[in-house]
Amino acid sequence: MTQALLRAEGLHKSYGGLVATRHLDLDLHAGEIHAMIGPNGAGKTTAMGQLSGELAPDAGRIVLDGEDVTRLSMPARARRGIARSYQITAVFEEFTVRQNVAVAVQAMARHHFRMVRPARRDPELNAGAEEALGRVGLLHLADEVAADLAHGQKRQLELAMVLATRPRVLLLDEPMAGMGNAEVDAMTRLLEELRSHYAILLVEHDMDVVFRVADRTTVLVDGAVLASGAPEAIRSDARVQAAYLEESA
Amino acid sequence: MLFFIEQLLNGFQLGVTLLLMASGLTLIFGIMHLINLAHGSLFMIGAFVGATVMAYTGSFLLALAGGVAASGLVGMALEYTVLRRLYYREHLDQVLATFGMILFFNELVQIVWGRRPLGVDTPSWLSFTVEILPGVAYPAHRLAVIAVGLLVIVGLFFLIMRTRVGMWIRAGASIREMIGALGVNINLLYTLVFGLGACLAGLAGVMASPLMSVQAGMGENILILTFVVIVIGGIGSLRGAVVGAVLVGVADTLGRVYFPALFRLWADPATADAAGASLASMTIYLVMAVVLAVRPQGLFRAHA
Amino acid sequence: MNRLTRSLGTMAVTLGLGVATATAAEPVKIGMVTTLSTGGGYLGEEVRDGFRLAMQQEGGDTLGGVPVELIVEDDGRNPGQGRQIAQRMMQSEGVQIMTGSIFSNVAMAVIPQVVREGVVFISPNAGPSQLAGAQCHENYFNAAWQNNDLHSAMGKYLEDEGYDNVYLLAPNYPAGRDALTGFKRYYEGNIVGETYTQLGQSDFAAEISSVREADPDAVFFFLPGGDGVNFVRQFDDAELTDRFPLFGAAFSFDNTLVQAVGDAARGAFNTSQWSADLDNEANRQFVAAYEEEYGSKPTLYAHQGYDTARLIGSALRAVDGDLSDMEAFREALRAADFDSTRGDFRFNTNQHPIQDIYVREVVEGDDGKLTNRLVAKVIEDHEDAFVGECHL
Amino acid sequence: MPETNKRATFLTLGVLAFLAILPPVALALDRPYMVTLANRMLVYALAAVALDLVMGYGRMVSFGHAAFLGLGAYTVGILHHHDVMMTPFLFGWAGSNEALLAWPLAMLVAAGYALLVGAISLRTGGVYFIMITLAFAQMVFFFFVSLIAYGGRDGLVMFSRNSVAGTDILGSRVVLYYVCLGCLVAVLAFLVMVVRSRFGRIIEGCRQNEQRMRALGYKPFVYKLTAFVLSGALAGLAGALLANHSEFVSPDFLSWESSGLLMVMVLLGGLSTLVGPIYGALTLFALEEVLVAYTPHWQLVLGPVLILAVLFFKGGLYGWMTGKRTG
Repeated sequence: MTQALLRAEGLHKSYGGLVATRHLDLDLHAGEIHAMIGPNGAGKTTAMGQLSGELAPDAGRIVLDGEDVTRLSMPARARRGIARSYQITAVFEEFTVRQNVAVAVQAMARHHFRMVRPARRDPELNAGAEEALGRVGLLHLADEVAADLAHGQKRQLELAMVLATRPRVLLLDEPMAGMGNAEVDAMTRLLEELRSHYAILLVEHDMDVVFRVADRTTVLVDGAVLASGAPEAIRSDARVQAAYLEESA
Repeated sequence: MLFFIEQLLNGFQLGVTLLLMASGLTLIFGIMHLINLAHGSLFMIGAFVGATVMAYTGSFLLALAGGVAASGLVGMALEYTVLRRLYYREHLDQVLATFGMILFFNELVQIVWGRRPLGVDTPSWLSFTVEILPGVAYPAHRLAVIAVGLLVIVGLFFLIMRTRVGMWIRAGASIREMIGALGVNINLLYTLVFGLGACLAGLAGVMASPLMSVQAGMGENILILTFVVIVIGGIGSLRGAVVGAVLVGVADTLGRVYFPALFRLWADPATADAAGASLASMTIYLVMAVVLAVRPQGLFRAHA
Repeated sequence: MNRLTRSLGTMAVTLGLGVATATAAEPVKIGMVTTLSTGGGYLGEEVRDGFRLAMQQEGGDTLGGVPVELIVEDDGRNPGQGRQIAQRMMQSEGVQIMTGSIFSNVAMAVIPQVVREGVVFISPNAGPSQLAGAQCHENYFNAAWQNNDLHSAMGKYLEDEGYDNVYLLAPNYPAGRDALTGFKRYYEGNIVGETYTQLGQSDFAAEISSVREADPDAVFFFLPGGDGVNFVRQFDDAELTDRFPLFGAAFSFDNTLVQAVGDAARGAFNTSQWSADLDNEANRQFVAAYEEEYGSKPTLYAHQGYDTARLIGSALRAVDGDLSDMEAFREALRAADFDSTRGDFRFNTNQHPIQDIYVREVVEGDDGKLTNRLVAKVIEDHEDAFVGECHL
Repeated sequence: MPETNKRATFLTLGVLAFLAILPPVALALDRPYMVTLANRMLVYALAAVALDLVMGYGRMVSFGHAAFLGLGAYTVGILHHHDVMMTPFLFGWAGSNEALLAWPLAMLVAAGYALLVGAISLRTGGVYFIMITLAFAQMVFFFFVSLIAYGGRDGLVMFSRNSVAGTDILGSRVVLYYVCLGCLVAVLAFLVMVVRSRFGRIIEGCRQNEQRMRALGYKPFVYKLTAFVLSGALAGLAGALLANHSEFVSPDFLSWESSGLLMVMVLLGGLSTLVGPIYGALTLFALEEVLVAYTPHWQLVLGPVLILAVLFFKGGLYGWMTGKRTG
């Protein structure tokens, strides 16, 4: 394989006595979907937070395409191409769907201090927004207020916002949480389409989805990597089964 | 040096008044997430009712009881009728509604008690001085203010850290649903907590009344100082309130004495005193700015 | 007063000037911008009550036989608020005579603006030095004193009595600074400490410690309104009253304050241009009428309000209630043709009083309440220090 | 985002037209005081509109906006003072009474202070922000109280209004009124454009979900600070106008009550509407005039009105009249 696009080395983060990630190593290549699974509290979201820049690791470093980004803030990393979505839906509820995505387009388009021309009729923003909406299949709802969307639609909208920032790395935190079967199916297909263009780190609980789309899977338990490899290998790994059994017991 | 110690005590005494205010305000904020500007009005109500009881009965202890009870009752009535509807609203709404209460109460006391300030006599059994150090005689009343304030704060710590009610209060601050599930009436608990904060404000009002003019608007000056105290200490933290109150009280009092002296090295007395006194009033804000620049969330975390 | 003559006069003026001075037929409006709230609120109330007493003695709504309408508003001791009220009175009510100013900071914001607009202002209390000197104006009269006057007299008294080390205390606002400047006019002993407080301050712990530290023979203070009550009480609490006797102008020991302060004030000396036991006919009937009307002894503020009203009344009578010729009205005011309750009273060239100043002592009155008793005359025919700077 | 509809346009133009014809009508009715009063209202409306930018659109609850107003007013007052007294102000410069110089300077001073306060207070949020802005405004209040040379607690009397390009046209009450109205209209138009622009969208985005904005690559601090400074500068302009209107400058302009009343105007009129605060200012001043006629204790009524408005009248007057609710 080629050199990793995003690489984390020895990420360590603890809150008081509680260790959230334990000297975690992780890499992510362009054109792959790398699934991260693990029981609740395994440190998946904390790992995501450190990769995106929301949380500062106590130790370890993060390299994006050869550049050390460990000390960079979240906005700075976002502008270098790391985009993330949230486990809990985070869209701008008062904006319309189009405006939501337009804000994301604008993040990369600059001219933030343009104070006179109305953004609503800005062709650059609208074109970018509509393209992203088209890719996730939400174009027909462009003028709805985001608060009025169904849950699944909001998740699609979030993905559109992530795509609109023209990222290289997608950090998707349970994009299918709370979705119905048909929506999960559509989202899964969308992820497969996106695979070739991005490096995708996917945190997901739905094992069927993971085994369907993931190129590689990493299992986290207690903040450390328990196992990592091809999905089939993971499925048959005894330690992994033990960890999951323990959780369900 | 003796002069310095005396001034230090003056600073502590202001600090204790601020602490009584700040502990109530920070408790209410920490638990109900309510910013209550009307806390200054409760201070004022305590002072007015206390002054009235004092005038009729001549007993400072009855005045204390009356003022504290009045503030507590008014506080709980406000909580029951208006404030509990604001717990889940934005801070902006809370600020504006409680600003409305300030306007209301300031006018109300002017109608009831007139526009002149009331004077409250120091209780006769506290009208003597205590020689705390050789050569330093300090008014007993001021010492009493410090002592009562400290006792109350210790009691408050005990209540919150060591008792069952305190456990509910601490739990209520973090998980409202859970405390409800335990079968505790959360609405009642909130009303009582608010009442407790109001009583502390009333107590501060009555105790400070011999030292200040009891008049409409007296609560707001102390309220803004109290804000500075809890911003410095960390909103929601009792320990922070203690540190902040002492810091602000002492800084304000010492500033008032020593800044004019400093300025007199360059300017005539009138200018020096004005510049010094105002710089003293600015000192606490500068202290606040410095604290915030280093620790934007204040010195202590909530519920530390 | 002949109603017919007056109507004829009014008609003549109306025809002669061709200006419809509708106001002449209506009562003369007098705007009183005064301080009714805050710690200093009782000063304004007593000035107002004294003023109203003069109107009532004429049967209600007349002064000098001329129908007047008194419009009273509270400035809250706030210069900006005072200015707004004065503006409203002039623009909305067409007021031509104003009075009421209690505190000098309000006076400094209101009076220069008002007199520029051609309104006559007669101050019943505040007398800032600027307005007596460089900024004096033909439309501005002071019926009480220039701020420094009573303090100067106390300085002279302490000098005469041989107090060599004095501590000075006053709030930092125009009248406070005037007070200490005034004190130093005749006082030549040592000033061992000089402290300026904030106006409206209530806790004097720091200042009192400073006094103790300085160890003076006497403390001279000027803390008007509620401030003085707190200071004297706290001073007494610190058991310093016997060690460092308190002196001040009448403002520090007016009857209202003395009642509030209680025993701490007993025996204190203060200077005043008036006292309730001052023996003259005008004063005897004023004190009696005031007690009858309001049920309490008048203070010097009530006397100042009363004299102000009587002064305006004398001038209104002289011009027959016709304010179309303001110079005539001013001339009548300058004459000060009324029986002042303080005895001799006349205006200097800067339109501030020339009057006697006395020293009083706080004693127990016949009714068992503390009150002020006349002790001696300190200065006869006192003129303020700024008359030379006035161009009038 | 506020979509313009017919009723909103009507309400905006309506209130501006009302304000435009007010002086001739008031003078025809021989009520010159109406013009003075309405002019005061205009000035406060301008500051309230500026406050709405940060409070309504950015949800930065500034409890210290009167400080900007006061700084603007003092800038004009102090420059005037030195000009009249012919005393040097800074580096031998003897101040100025020229509006075209003093007013932009007033905005600059207010903006500079806003930059300072914003840089400290915007590092925190929510209730900290409220208390810190309040505390810093109080600090400026005490700063001016301490400036004995400029009147201290008693304020600074101006001997005339500013000159404009050397002329004293502002001496006329009516001219000053229309200048203030012109400023209000210009600021309103400008801010309407701002909130609809790319910049405005960022501000609104930060209000709704700051974390998400960061994840998208924005640094909210920078934009919020810019909005805060812009709002401060415009409030400073209002202060310059207030100084000219009152011909008097006082620490009271920057008291905490004054800050509170600005917030009340925004809320009563309608948060995040920009036009609403004008209605709010109108209502508050009218309410005071009417109630004062009945009782000096008019705030006894205002207080409960405010509480009820917060509880039950969320969109404010403007929201109610357009049938829209905001927030």
